[in-house]
Amino acid sequence: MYKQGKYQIVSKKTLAKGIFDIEVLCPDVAELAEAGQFAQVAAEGFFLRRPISICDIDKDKGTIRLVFEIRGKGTEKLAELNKGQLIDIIAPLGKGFKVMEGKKAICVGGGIGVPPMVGIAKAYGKNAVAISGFRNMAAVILQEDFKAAGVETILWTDDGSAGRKGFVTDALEEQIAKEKPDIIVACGPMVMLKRIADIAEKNGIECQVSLEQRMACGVGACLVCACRTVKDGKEIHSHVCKDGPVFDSKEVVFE
Amino acid sequence: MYKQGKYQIVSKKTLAKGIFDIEVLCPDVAELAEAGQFAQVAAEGFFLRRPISICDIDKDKGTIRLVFEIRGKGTEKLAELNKGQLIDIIAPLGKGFKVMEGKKAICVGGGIGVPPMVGIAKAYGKNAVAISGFRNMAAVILQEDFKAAGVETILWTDDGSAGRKGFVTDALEEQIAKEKPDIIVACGPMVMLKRIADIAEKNGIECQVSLEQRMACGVGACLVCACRTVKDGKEIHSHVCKDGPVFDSKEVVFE
Amino acid sequence: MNRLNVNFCGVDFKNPIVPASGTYGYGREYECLYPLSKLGGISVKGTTLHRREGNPAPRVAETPSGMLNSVGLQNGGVDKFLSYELPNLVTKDTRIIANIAGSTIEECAELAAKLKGSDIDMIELNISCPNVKQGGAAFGTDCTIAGQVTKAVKDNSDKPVMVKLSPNVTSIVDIAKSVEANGADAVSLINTLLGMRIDINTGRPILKNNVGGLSGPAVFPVAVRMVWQVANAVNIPVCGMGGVSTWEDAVEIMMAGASLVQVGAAIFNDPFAPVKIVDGLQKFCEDKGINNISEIVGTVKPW
Amino acid sequence: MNRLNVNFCGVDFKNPIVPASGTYGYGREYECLYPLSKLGGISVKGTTLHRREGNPAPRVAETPSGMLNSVGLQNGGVDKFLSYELPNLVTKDTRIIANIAGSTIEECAELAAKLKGSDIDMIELNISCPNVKQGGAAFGTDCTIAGQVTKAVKDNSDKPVMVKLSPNVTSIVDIAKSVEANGADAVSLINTLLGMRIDINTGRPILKNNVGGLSGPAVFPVAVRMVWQVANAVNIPVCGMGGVSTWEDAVEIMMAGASLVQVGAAIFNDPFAPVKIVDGLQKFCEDKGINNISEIVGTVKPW
Ligand SMILES: Cc1cc2nc3c(=O)[nH]c(=O)nc-3n(C[C@H](O)[C@H](O)[C@H](O)COP(=O)(O)OP(=O)(O)OC[C@H]3O[C@@H](n4cnc5c(N)ncnc54)[C@H](O)[C@@H]3O)c2cc1C
Ligand SMILES: Cc1cc2nc3c(=O)[nH]c(=O)nc-3n(C[C@H](O)[C@H](O)[C@H](O)COP(=O)(O)OP(=O)(O)OC[C@H]3O[C@@H](n4cnc5c(N)ncnc54)[C@H](O)[C@@H]3O)c2cc1C
Ligand SMILES: Cc1cc2nc3c(=O)[nH]c(=O)nc-3n(C[C@H](O)[C@H](O)[C@H](O)COP(=O)(O)O)c2cc1C
Ligand SMILES: Cc1cc2nc3c(=O)[nH]c(=O)nc-3n(C[C@H](O)[C@H](O)[C@H](O)COP(=O)(O)O)c2cc1C
Ligand code: FES
Ligand code: FES
Repeated sequence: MYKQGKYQIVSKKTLAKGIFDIEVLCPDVAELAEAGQFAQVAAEGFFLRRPISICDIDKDKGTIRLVFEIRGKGTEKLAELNKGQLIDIIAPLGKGFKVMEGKKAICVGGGIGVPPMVGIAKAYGKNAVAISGFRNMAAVILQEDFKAAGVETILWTDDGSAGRKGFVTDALEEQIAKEKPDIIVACGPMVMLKRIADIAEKNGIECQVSLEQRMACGVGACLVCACRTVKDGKEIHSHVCKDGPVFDSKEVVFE
Repeated sequence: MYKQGKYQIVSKKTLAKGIFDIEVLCPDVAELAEAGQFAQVAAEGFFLRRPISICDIDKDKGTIRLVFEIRGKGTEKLAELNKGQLIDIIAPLGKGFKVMEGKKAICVGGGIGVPPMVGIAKAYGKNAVAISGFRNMAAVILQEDFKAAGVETILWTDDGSAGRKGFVTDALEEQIAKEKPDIIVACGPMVMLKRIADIAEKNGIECQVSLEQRMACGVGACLVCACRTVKDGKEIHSHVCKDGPVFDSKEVVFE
Repeated sequence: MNRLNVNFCGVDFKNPIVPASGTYGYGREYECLYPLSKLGGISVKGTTLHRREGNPAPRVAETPSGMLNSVGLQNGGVDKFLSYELPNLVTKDTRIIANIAGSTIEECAELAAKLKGSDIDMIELNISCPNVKQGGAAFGTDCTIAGQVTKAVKDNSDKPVMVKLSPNVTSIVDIAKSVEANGADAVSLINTLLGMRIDINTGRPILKNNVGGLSGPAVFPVAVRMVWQVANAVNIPVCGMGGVSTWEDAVEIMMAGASLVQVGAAIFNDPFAPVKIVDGLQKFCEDKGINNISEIVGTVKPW
Repeated sequence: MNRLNVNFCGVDFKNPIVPASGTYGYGREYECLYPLSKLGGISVKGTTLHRREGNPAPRVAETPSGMLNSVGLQNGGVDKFLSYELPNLVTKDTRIIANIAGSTIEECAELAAKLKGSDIDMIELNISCPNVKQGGAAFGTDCTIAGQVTKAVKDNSDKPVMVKLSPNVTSIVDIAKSVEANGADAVSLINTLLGMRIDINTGRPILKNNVGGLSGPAVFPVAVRMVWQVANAVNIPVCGMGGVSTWEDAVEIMMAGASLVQVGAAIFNDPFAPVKIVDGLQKFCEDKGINNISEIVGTVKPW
C-alpha cells in the first residue's frame, strides 16, 4: 500500500555540505510508513525517480523526513527544492525494519546510510544504540536526532576528527562485547554491510541490512532492481524495491 | 553579430489572456538590435529554442521587449518566467525592417504579428500609421505603445468588438486610398501577408513582410528554416532566420 | 458514453490503452492506486517456458528522456503464470495479453501450446528482446526465422497471435510482412532500441549486461515512424508503443496507424500514466465529436 | 599544456571536438561568438556535385530531448565550396573535413576527384543521409554498395576518407567492416535515426518530408552502443557522434571507442557547446592527470 502525489515541503535544512533534510507534509503517506521504507522522488527534468529512504516519520504531524546527499544531477535538482514547494513522491515503498517490542537493537549507519537509522532507532528508543560512521567531522549528521529519542549514540570517523577514529565495524564489535543486542540493523556501503553480517553471524545475532540498487518503478513491477539472495538454499534474484530494501543479512549474497 | 547569454527580466506584464510582455535587460543585445529582428529563447526542459520577435528596443535603458503568446508547451514554460529571473536568449538575429528617413510607412500587424510592428512603427514615428487586426476586443494589445510614439493607430477586429469590423487588408486599402505610403511593413498569418503583398504590388508600393518558420539554430547554420523565394528570376530556398525574417514581399513565393 | 472501445483481432478492449510487457508486472503492484479494470488490457511480463533469473544488476540506466534496461526476461515460467498469475488476472475485468518468449522455435511452440484453452485473450510473441542471448533479437532481426517462429506459435495456438517486432533492423517493414505472411494476427512495435551507457568515473558500463534496451519518450519519434511504415505495409492491425506518455502521444501513434497502444516506461515516471491517457482520449473524443477513437487510426495524411 | 591534441588518420587535430556536418554550416555563423581555431576541426555541411535546394519546409520538429530534421542536403555544390567556402575556412586554423554525398557511386567518385589537391584535411563520405531519395541511406544500409562507394571515393582521393554510417541498420558492424575492407581510413557514426512526428491538430506530419532524422541527447545511448560495437570490430579509428552535448558525454563516447567526437544538435541549444566541451575535456585531463585525452579512447571495461 503506497500513495503517489505532490506534497508540500514544510521545512528544509542543510545538515552538512551537500546534505539536505526536508520534511514533507503527507499525512496519508506518514500514516502508512514504517522505518526503513523509502520514497521514489521525482526530480524535474529527469526521467527516473530517485529512491530516498524515509529518515523519520511523524504520524501526529503527518510528515516524513527525507535526508539526502547530492550525488549527481538528479539529487542536485532535488536540492533546489525549497520550503513551500511541492515534491512529487511515491511512498512508502518496500519492506522496513523489524521492530521487536522490548528487545535491544544496535543500529549501524555509515555515511549517507545513517538517515534510515533514525526512524528505526527511535522505534527501539532506549533499547537502541546508534553507531554512526562518517568520513570526517564535517560529514557528521543526525546525532542530535538519536539523542533526542533517548538513543545512545556512538560516533566514529575515518580520520578521527569527530568521535573515535576507525570503522563502524570495529565500533560494533566493541559494543557487542559490552552488551549483546537482540538485533543489528544496518545501512551503508556494501563492504560495510558484508562485514556487519559476518560479525552478526559470528555472534549469533539476528541482522537486517538495507540494500541499494538502481531502480525504475520502485514498486516491484519492472524487475530492474535485482539483488542476489538465497531462499530455501537456492540463489535467486530478489528485488530491492519490493522484497527489500531491508533484508535479513543471511539471505543476502554479498559479492 | 549577435550575443548569447542569460539576462535578467526587469518587468513582466500580461497584455491579454495568454499574452505576455517581458522586458529584458541586455545592453549588449539592445545596442545591436534593430526593429524586426528576433531572439532565440530557451525554454527549460525543451530542446529547441523558441523564436520570438524583438517587439521594442530601448537602447538607453539597454532593454528589449519580447511579447509572446502561449501557443504550446514551450511558450507555456516561458510564461512561467518572472521579473528578476534570468532568460537565456540568443539575439539579435536575422534581418530587420528597412528604416527610410522621412518616408511614410504603414505598419500592418495581425494578431501576434502586431508586436514586431511596435519597434518599426516607432522608428518611423509620426510618419507611421499602425494598422492592427485582432480576433476580438479581448485580444487587442499594444495600441497604447503606438500612440505613445506618436504613431497613428487604426484598429480592426474580426468581430467588430473593438475598432472597426473586418480584416486589416481592407483597412490597408482604405488607408492607401487616403494617403499612399512609401513602404508597407507587415507581420501576421501567411494568407494575410500574401494579400498585403498583392495590395502593395497593385499600388506600386514597396512592401516588407516578416515570415515565420520552424527553426533550430536561428543563426543560419542548420538550414532547417527554409522559405521559397525568388532571386534573379530563379526560385530558391532562402532561410528565415538569416535572410529574413523580413523579406521584400516581391521575393517571397506565397503558396 | 464510452468512445474508446476497440476491437483488436476480434478481441474487445474497453479502451486501447495497455501497459507494456515488462513494465507493469501482472498488475498487482498498481492495484492499490486504481482498479485494473480502467485499463484496456495488460500485456504481462514476458513469460518463458521455465523460470528465469534474468541478468545481474544493475539492470537500469537513465538516459535523456528515457532509460535502458537489461532485465533479461526474469520471470517465474509459464506454469507459474498459469497457476498463480492468470487466476488472479481474470478477476480484474481487463484483457490479458500473454507476452511469451522462447530460446528456440520449439520452445515458442510449446509455450503457445501451454496457453491453449487458458483464459488469456491474446498472445504477444516477443521476438525482439535485446537482453537475452538466445531467441530474442536473433529471431526478430531475420525475416525467415521471424516467419518460422510466428508459424510455429500460430500452429499451436487457439488465440490471436500478435508478434512484437524489434526496431533494431534495417527494414521493420520486411519483418512485419514476413510475420503477416506466416499467419500473425497483428504486430506490436516497437520493442527497445539497443543502447549503452558508461560510468565515466569507473570506466565501466552502467549495466552489468553492458548493453540494454532504450525506451521512454526519447524513442517516441522512431516508434511513430515505424508504426506508420508498418501500418501502410501490412493488412493486419498494429499495436503501437515506444515512448507514449501522454494522451497526445497516444493520439499521435494512433493517427500513425496503431489500433491499440501500449504504455511502458512512462509508468515509472507516473504510475497513473495509463489511466490519465485513457481519460485524455475520452475527453479528446468528446471535444472533437469523435464517436469512437478507432476513427482516428491511420488517419495521418502524409504530404 | 594542451592535453587534447589527437592524431586521427594521420591528421593532427588540436582537440578531438568537431562540430557535426550540417549543424554548423561552414562556421561563419559562429565566428562572432568565438574563434573557430578553438575547435579541433569542422565537418562542413554535406556537399554534393551540384547545388541542391533541399526539401520543402517545415524541416524540423522537436522531440523529447532531441529533434528531427529533413533538410535534404541543401548546399551550393562542390564548386561553390571550393571557390567560396574553402578559401575562407583555410584561414581559420582548424581542420577541415569535407562531408560529401552523391546520388550515384560515380557522383561520389567525381566529388572526391574534385577535392583532390584541395586544402581540405579529410573527406567524410556520407552514405547515411535519411533525407534524400537517391544515395544516402540506400548506400549506407547495404554492405556491398557501402563497400563499393567507399572504394570509388578512395580510388579518387588523395585525402584520408572517413565513411559516415547509418544507425538504421540491423548490423552497423557489418557495414563498418565492409567499408574498412574497401579502404576506408576511418568511420564516423552515427548519422540520424529515422523518425516521424505528427501534428495531432491537423493530422499531418510536422515535417513536409513526412519523416526525418532524429538527433540530439535522445539518441546518445544508441550512439555509445554503436561506437563501442564498431570500435571493437574494426581496426580503423572511429569518429563518434550522436547526442553529445557535454564534456562528460564526450568522455563517455571516447571511452566507448571514439578517437574524434562530433557535436551536432547540441549546438542549437547552446552555440558554445563545442568550446565548453573542449574546456571540460582539458580540465578533466588535468584533474585526472591524463597526459593526452587519447589515452581514454576505447578504455571502457565491459563486464
Ligand atoms: C532504497 C534506497 C534508499 C536510498 N536512500 C537514500 C537516502 O536516504 N539518502 C541519500 O542521499 N541517498 C539514498 N539512496 C541513494 C540515492 O538513490 C542516489 O544517491 C540517487 O539516486 C542518485 O541520484 P543522482 O541523480 O544524484 O545521481 P546520478 O548518478 O546522476 O543518477 C543516475 C541514475 O542512477 C541512479 N543511481 C545513482 N546512484 C544510485 C544509488 N546509490 N542507488 C540507487 N540508484 C542510484 C539514479 O537514481 C538515477 O536513476 C538510496 C537508494 C536506494 C536504492
Ligand atoms: C521569426 C519569428 C518570430 C516570432 N515572433 C513571435 C512573437 O513575437 N510572439 C509570439 O508569440 N510568437 C512569435 N513567433 C512564433 C513562436 O515562435 C511560436 O509560437 C513558438 O515557437 C511556439 O512554441 P511552443 O512551444 O509554444 O509550441 P509547440 O507547438 O509546442 O512547439 C513545438 C516546436 O514547434 C515550433 N513552432 C511552433 N509554432 C511555431 C511558429 N509559429 N513559428 C516557429 N516555430 C514554431 C516551436 O518553436 C518548437 O520547436 C515567432 C516565430 C518566428 C519564426
Ligand atoms: C523494464 C522493462 C522490461 C521489459 N520487458 C519486456 C518483456 O518482458 N517483454 C517484451 O516484449 N517487452 C519488454 N519490454 C519492452 C516494452 O514492453 C516496450 O516495448 C518498450 O519499453 C517500449 O515502450 P516504452 O517506451 O513505452 O517503454 C520491457 C521494457 C522495460 C522498460
Ligand atoms: C539539421 C541537421 C543537418 C544535418 N546535415 C547533415 C549533412 O549534411 N551530412 C551529414 O553527414 N550529416 C548531417 N547531419 C547529421 C549530423 O552530422 C549528425 O550525424 C547527427 O545529427 C547526430 O549527431 P547529434 O545528435 O550531435 O546532432 C545533420 C544533422 C542535423 C541535425
Ligand atoms: S524498481 Fe521496479 S521492480 Fe524494483
Ligand atoms: S534555423 Fe538554422 S538556418 Fe535557420
